[in-house]
Amino acid sequence: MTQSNRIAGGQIDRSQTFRFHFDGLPYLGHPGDTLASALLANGVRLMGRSFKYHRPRGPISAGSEEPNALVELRSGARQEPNTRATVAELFDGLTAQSQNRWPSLKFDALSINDRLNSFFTAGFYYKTFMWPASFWEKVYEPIIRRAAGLGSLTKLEDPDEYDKGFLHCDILIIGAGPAGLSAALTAGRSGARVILADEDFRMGGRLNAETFALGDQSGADWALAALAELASLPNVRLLNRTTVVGAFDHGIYGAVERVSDHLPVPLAGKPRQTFWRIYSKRAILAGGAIERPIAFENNDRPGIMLAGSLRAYANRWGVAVGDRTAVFTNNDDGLRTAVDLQAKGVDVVAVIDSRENSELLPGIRHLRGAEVTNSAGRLGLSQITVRMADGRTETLKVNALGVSGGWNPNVNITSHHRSRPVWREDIAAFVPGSGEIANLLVAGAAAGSLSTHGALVTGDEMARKALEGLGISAISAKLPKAEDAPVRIKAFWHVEGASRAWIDQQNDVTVKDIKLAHQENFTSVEHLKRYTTLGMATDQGKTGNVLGLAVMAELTGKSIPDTGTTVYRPPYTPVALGALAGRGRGHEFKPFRLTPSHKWAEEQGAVFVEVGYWLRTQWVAKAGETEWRQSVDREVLATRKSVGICDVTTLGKIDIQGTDAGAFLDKVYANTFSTLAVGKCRYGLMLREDGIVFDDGTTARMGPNEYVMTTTTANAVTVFRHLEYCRQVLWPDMDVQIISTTEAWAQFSVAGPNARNLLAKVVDQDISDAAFPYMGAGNITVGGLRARLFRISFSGELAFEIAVPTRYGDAMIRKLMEAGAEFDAVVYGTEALGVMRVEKGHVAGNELNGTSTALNMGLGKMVSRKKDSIGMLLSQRDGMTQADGLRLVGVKPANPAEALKAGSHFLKTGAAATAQNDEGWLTSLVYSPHLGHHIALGYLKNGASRIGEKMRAVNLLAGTDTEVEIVSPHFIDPEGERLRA
Amino acid sequence: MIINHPILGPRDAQEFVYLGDASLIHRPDGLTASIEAFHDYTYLRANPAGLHRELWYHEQGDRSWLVVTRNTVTHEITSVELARDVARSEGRSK
Amino acid sequence: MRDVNLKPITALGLDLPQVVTLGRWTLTERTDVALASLAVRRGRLADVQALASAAGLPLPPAAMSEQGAVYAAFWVTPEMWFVEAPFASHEDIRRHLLAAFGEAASITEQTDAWVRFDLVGPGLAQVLERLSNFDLAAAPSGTATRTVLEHLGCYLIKRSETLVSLYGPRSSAQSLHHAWVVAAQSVL
Amino acid sequence: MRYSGFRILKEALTGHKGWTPQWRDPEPQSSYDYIIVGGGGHGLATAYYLAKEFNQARIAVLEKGYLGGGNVGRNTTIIRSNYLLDGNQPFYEFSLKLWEGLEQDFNYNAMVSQRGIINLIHTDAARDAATRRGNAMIMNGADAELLNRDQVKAMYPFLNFDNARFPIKGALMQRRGGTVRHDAVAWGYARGADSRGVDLIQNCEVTGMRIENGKILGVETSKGFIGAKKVGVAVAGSSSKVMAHAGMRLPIESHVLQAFVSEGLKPVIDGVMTFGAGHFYVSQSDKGGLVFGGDIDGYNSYAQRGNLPVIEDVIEGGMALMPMIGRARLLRAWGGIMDMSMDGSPIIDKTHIDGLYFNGGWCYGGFKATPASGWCFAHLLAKDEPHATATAYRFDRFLKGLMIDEKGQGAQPNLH
Repeated sequence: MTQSNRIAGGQIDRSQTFRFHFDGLPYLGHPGDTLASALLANGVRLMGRSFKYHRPRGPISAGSEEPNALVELRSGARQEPNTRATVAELFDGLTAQSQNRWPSLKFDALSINDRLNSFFTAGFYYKTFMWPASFWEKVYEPIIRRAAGLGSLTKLEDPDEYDKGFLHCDILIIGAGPAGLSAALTAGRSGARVILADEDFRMGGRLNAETFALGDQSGADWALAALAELASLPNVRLLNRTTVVGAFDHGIYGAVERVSDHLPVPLAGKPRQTFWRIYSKRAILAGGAIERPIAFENNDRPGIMLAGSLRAYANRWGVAVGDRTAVFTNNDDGLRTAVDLQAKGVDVVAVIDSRENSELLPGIRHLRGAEVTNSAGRLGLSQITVRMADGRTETLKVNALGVSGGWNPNVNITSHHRSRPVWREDIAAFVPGSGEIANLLVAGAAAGSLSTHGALVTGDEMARKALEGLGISAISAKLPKAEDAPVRIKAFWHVEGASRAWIDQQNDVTVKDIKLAHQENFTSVEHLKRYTTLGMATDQGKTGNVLGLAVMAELTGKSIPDTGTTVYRPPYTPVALGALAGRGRGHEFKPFRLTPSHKWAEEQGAVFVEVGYWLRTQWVAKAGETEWRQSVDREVLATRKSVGICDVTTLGKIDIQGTDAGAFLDKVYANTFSTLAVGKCRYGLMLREDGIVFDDGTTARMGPNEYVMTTTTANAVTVFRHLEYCRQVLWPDMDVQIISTTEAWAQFSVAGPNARNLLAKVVDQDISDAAFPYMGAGNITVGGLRARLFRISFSGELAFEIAVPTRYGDAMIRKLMEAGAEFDAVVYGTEALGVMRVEKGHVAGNELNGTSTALNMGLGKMVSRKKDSIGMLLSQRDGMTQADGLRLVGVKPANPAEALKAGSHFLKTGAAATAQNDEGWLTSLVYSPHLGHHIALGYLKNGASRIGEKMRAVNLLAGTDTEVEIVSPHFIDPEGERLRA
Repeated sequence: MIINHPILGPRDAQEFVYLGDASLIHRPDGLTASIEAFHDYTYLRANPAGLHRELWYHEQGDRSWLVVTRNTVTHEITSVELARDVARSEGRSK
Repeated sequence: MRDVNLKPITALGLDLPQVVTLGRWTLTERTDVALASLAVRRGRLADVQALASAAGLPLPPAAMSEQGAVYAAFWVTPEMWFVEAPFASHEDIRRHLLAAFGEAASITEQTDAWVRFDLVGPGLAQVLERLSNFDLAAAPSGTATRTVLEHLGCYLIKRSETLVSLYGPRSSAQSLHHAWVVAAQSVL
Repeated sequence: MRYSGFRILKEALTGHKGWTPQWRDPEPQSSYDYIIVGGGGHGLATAYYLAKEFNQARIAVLEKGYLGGGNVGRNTTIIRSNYLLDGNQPFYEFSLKLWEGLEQDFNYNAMVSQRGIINLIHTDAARDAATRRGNAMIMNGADAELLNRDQVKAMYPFLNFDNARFPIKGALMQRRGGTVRHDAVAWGYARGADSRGVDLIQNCEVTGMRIENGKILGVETSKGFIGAKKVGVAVAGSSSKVMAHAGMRLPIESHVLQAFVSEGLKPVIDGVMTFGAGHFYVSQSDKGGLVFGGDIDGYNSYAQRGNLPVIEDVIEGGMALMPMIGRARLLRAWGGIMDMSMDGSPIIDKTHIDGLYFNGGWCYGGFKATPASGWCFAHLLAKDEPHATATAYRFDRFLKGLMIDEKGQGAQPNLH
C-alpha cells in the first residue's frame, strides 16, 4: 500500500490522499491522479488482458488513445465496462476490477490461446467450424462468444440520469493545449462567443506533461494563467472533462461532458454526463498529436509504453513506471523522455536510437543505429534484447521501456465527413487535407506543427482566420517564447524479422497477421482492416493504424499514402449510450397527452391505453367486475340501451377557413364538400396521391367560408401537414387558412337512445330532431358557455358530439354524468367504442392500413370522378380495381360459441393452409354483447358477392381453424334507423 | 443539418419534415392527365448525386413548405426558398 | 339558458394556476390570457393592417412579438399571428376579433389549445439550453419562435432578459412542466 | 484450395506458407457474355450462382471500389423472412433457406447464426397485425410464433417491463432468423466465383453504357470499354446514377441509413430484437459488440454518413427498451446508402433495353436478401424469365397499381 513508484513533482495534490481498490486490493493515490497513474505509482503495471490471446497488458499511453488498460470501473448497477484507466479520474473510494480474464488477472486460463497462436491467425474462423452445419450455433459459436467480448454489463438498470442540451457559439475550439489556448485567447479577447472544450479534467494538454518553459513560466503555469484570463471573459465558456466526439453537417458538433464521473455518485438532481449538441459558426481543431509505437517481438508487455506517456507519468503525475528505464526511439522527441527521467533521478539504462547519426545525448548511454529486438518478463517487462549497430546483441535488465515511433497529428475529427488526410514525408505522418469539413480549421500538432512555438502561432493564426470569416476584428495575445525544436525523425516502423510484433494491441493484430492478409490478397486498406480487425478495437486504432499501413506498404512495395489512409468514424472516443439518450427513458421516453376527462377518469379507476402519445380511457371497471370483458360488455349494452359518454377529444380537429375553403376540400377529399349546406356535416374520405385511403372523418360546415374537419387520432398531424402542402405547394393561390384546434375543445360523444334527452338538460338550444337533424352541426351554448354540437354517430346509435373549451372539459364530463344519472348513463372507453363501431361496420385503424382502397372498404362510390382530387386518378389503376379484389365483409362464427382471432386468414372449406389458397384475413375482432358472440370485419377476395358463404378462419399461430359465415359488415341497424331517431 | 430559412434564418433541420424532390410541385390535372403521366409524376425520380431541389416542411417552426437546393453528396445547401413562391413562379395557382 | 355552471380547471389539472420556484427561477402557469389565431384572407393584408391599428392590435414582424394596450400578438407564419388578450375581459376572444376584422381575416379560438408557462428569473438560457435548440441568449427581447421541447412543438416568447413565455400543447402540460423542473434542478 | 480445420492445422505447422490469394486481380478482357456491375453482396452472389447453378461462363464483376465495399459491409447483419405480403414472403423465405446451407455451399464460414429474431408488440392492433403476418409466414412455409409478455420476459428479463412508456405486450418470433458475419458473405461469394473463373475486377467504375438500336453492347469503364452480351446492374445505393447511363429514371431515392456498434461486451443479448414503439433493433456480434440501428436519416443522400438526430433517436429507443445499456458505450457509427423504393420492395427485372437487367430498390432489407437476390438475378439473366419467387419485383407494378407495400406508406421512399 506504499506508493513505491511515486517520485517528486507533478500536478497532484499530495495534501490529500485517496484510498481506492483494484481487484480487491487497497491502494493510495492523490487528487489529480488517474486510475492508471495511481496504480503505476503503487508499482502496478499489469492492468488487463488482450482480446484474443489474453496476453498480460499494462497501459501504453496516458490518454484516451489507450488500447490496453481497460477495466470495469465501480460496482453494482454503476459498473461500467471497458473504462480506460488512463483517463479515469481518481476519487476517494474508487473500486475497479480487471476484465476479460478468468479466474484472475495474474492467472488467466484463456492465455492458452497465446500458446495456440499459430492456429488463431487472422481470419482463421472463416475457414473452419463449418461441419457439421448444426454445430455452429450449438458448439463452436457459444465457446467463441464466451471467450470474446471485453468487460461485462450487469443487466441492471443504469441508476444515473443523463442530460442533453444545445450550445451556440461563434467559434468552437477543440482541445486546450498550447494551440487551443492560444486560439481561445485571441478569439476571446476579440469578443467572439467562444467554447473551449477539452477531454481532460485539467486543461493544458501537453503543457502539463512537459518540462520546458513558455517565456519565464513553466508550461503548466502559463496554461493556468491563460485559463484564468479566459474564465474571466463572459463571452468564453470553458468545458473541461468534455470530449468533442463528432463533426456533423453545417457546423454542428457532438460533445460529451463528464459532469460527475470524478465523483463517487452524482450529486442530487445532477446528471452523470451531459451530451451537448454544439452549433458553431467556425471550429478550430487543436487536438494535438498521438504518439505511435515501433513494432518489435513481444513489444506488448506491461512496462513498455509510449515514450511521451512515460514522460507524462513522471512530469505530470510524479510517477516513475520503473526504476530501470530504457527508451527506444526513431526521433528526437523520444530523447526528451530520457533527459526528463534522468533529471528526475530515474536510472536511464540506455537510449536505443534507430538512427545512426542523431545528435549524441550527453551523460546517457545513447546507442545509435540500434534496435530493440525482443523483450522478456512474464507479467511485466524485466529485460529487453538490443541489436547494436554492429550487429552485436545485448540484453538489458529494465522494467520500463519508452517507445517512440513518431507522432501522428490527431486528424480523427477531420475525417468524420469521410475525406482523407494527406501524407507529410518530413514528419512521416498524415496531416489533415484542406477544407474537408466546412468552417473547420486545424491548429497546432493536429495540423502537423509539432513544436510548442508552432502550436501557439498556428492557434493564433487560425483564430484570426476564423474571426475574419465572422467579420470580427482580431485582438491577438502576445505569444510567449517557446521551444521550436525541429522534428528529427527517420521513419522506422518495425524491427526486421519481427513476427509476433503487436500493431493493434487490443485486438492482437501482429505483423504476422498483416503478412497473411497480404498473402491472401486482402491488400486494400478496407480489406486489411476487416480481415485482420486492425483498428476495429475500442481505440479505433489511434496508435496502430498508421503502423499497420506502413507494414502493408512494405509488403506491396507501394508508398504509405498509395497503400491507403486511415479514416476515423465518429465518435472520437466511445460514448455512454445513456448520454445519447438523455432523459428520454422510462416514462419520459415520450411525452404524455392527457384528455380533458383524464382527471375524472382517474378518480373512477379507469384503465388507460396508449394511443400515440395520448392516454385514453380503455374501460372503467365497476365494483365486482374482475374480467375486462365484463366492463366492456356493460358499457356497450348500457350505451345501446340508454346512453353512454366517451371522450373523443383525441380526434384531430382542423379549422379550415377562406373563400376557397369548399373548393379546397373538394381537392383533398375524394368526395364533394363545396355543396355541403351550412350547419351540416358529412363523412369524408381522404386519399393519398397513389389512390390508397389516407384518412377519414366527418367535416362540418360552420359557415359559408368556414369548415371544421375531423381526422383520425393517429393521422391528426400528417393530415394537417398534407393540407399545408396542398395549400402552399399545389394550389398556392387558393384563399384557405388552416389551424389545428384539436386541443382547444374538449369533445364528448353522447350516444344511445337517451342521448338527446340527456343533452337537452345541459344545452341551451332546442336539439329536437327537427331543430337538429341527423348530420346537423352548429355553435350552441351550455349554460351560456360557447360550445359546438355535431349530430354524428360512430356507434350507430342516436348520437351527438358536444365540444366545450378544454378547461371546462373536466366539469363537462361531471355535468354529463350527473345529468345522465336518471338514464343510468355510463362512460365507455376505447374498447366499447371499438365493439360498437365493428357492430356498425365502420372502418378504423385496422382497416385503414395504408394499403386499402375505397373500393376495398366498400366505399368505392365515394370517389368522385367528376372532379380532380388527390389520388382520384391513380385509384383507377387496373391492379386496384379488379373485381375479385379484397372487399370488406362481416364475419361471424358458424357456431356462436366459438371464438375468433383477429389476424386469422380466410380459407375455403377443405383448402390446405397455403399462400396459394389464402383468401384474405380478419382485420378487427370483437365480442358483441348485443349479439352474444364474436363478430369481425375482414378483407376477403371478391367479398361483396360472397355474403352467406361458409368458410374457415385459420390461425396457425394458435392452431385454430374455425368455420365462419361471411355476412354484411353492418351487424346492427343496417338501415340506420337508430341514428336518425 | 442547418436550413437557412428565408424568413427565420438558420434553423435546425430537426424542426423540419422532409418530403422529397421538388418536381412534386408539378402535379398533373387528374381530369386530363393520363395514368402514365401521373405514374411518372408520382413514382419516378431523378435522384441526382449532386444538386437536388427538395421539399422540406417547417413543422416545428412556422409551417412553411420550403424548396431547398442541397448537394446530396456534401449536404451543402445553396439556396432556400418558400415553396409557395416557387410554385407560383412555376405556374401553380388554384 | 340552462342552469349549468361549468367550473374550469387548469392544464395541470388544478383549480388554481400552479407556481413553482426553483432557486432563482419561477415557473408560473398562466390561465388569465385568451388566445386566438388571426390569418389574413388572400389579398386582404392592407385591410387587416388598417383594421388592426384601428383596434389597437399590433401585428409584429416575422419571429417577433409585440404588446399593445389590450391586445398583444406574436407572429406564427406569413400573414398569421396569435393574438393575446386578458381572459377576464376577452374570454370569447374570437367574437371580439370577428367584430374588428369581419371577413378580412380568418379567426380561430386557440386559448385552450395551449398551456402557457411564464419562466421568470436571470439566466433562463442555462435551463432552456437543456430543453431546446433555440439560442435564447442571442435572441433580442421580443423574439417569438416556435421550436421543439420534449418532442413537442412549442412557442417561446422572450419578453425580456428575465421573462420567457412558453406555449405548449395543453394536453402535455404535465410533461412540459416536469421537463422544466428537471432541467432547472440539474443546473442549480 | 479447400478450407477446413485440417487445413488450418497443416498450415499452422508449416508456417502458413500455403495460403493463397482468396481471389485473383485480373485485368478485364475485351468482352464477356455477362457483366455484373457492382461487386457488393448481390453482384458477387449473382456471378457466383450464374457460374455455379446456371453453368454460365465468361462472366465479369465490375466494382468501382473494393469487393464488398458497399452495403454488404455496412449493415446490421440480420437475416429473417418475417414478411407479410405474397410478393415478398416466398422470396425472403427462399433466401433464408439458402442462408441455411450457404457456408457448406461456398466453403466459407460466414457465421450464419440462427439465434432467433423477435419483433416486440406494444398494442392490441400491433398484435392483430403480427397475427396476420405470422399466419402469412407459415402459409408460405416459414416459421413463426406469437409470444406473450411472460414468454418475452423469460427470454429477455432485462427489458423494460415495469416502467415502460409503451408496455411490452408480446412479440412475433422467427426462430430461424438471426445474424451473419457480413464481410464473410462478400468474401465467400467472391472466392467461390473467382474459383469458377469469374473475373472480379476492382477499382473499375462504369462510366457509361454503349447502347445501339435499343440493345446494349457493353459498358464504358475507368479501364476502358468492355463488351458484353448481357449486363446486369446490382449497385444498390447508386442505382439511379448507373441506370442514368441508360437514360432511365427509377422509382428509387438514395437515402443514408446509419448503423452502430458498441464496445465489446461479454454475452448479454442472445438473439435479434426489434422495438415496436421506437426506431431500434439490436443484436450482439460474436466479438461482443452490440450491433444496432434504427430509421434512415430521411433525406436524399449519397454521403455515407449521417447526423445526430437519428443517432439520438435510435439510442433513446434503445434505452427505453433496455435501461441496462446506459453504461455501455457507442464505439462507431457509420452510414450506408440505401436504394429506397416507392413501395419499400425491390426490383429484379429486365429493362426496356435489350440485354440490360436491373436489380435494386432493396431499401434497408438488402443484406438478408443477398443469396436469393443473386440466385433470382442469375436466373433472370440466364433464362430471361423471372425466378418463381421474384415474379412480382417488376418495374411496371407501379403503373399497374400492384405495389408491394409492407409498411403501407405509399409513394414516399423515406417512409419505407
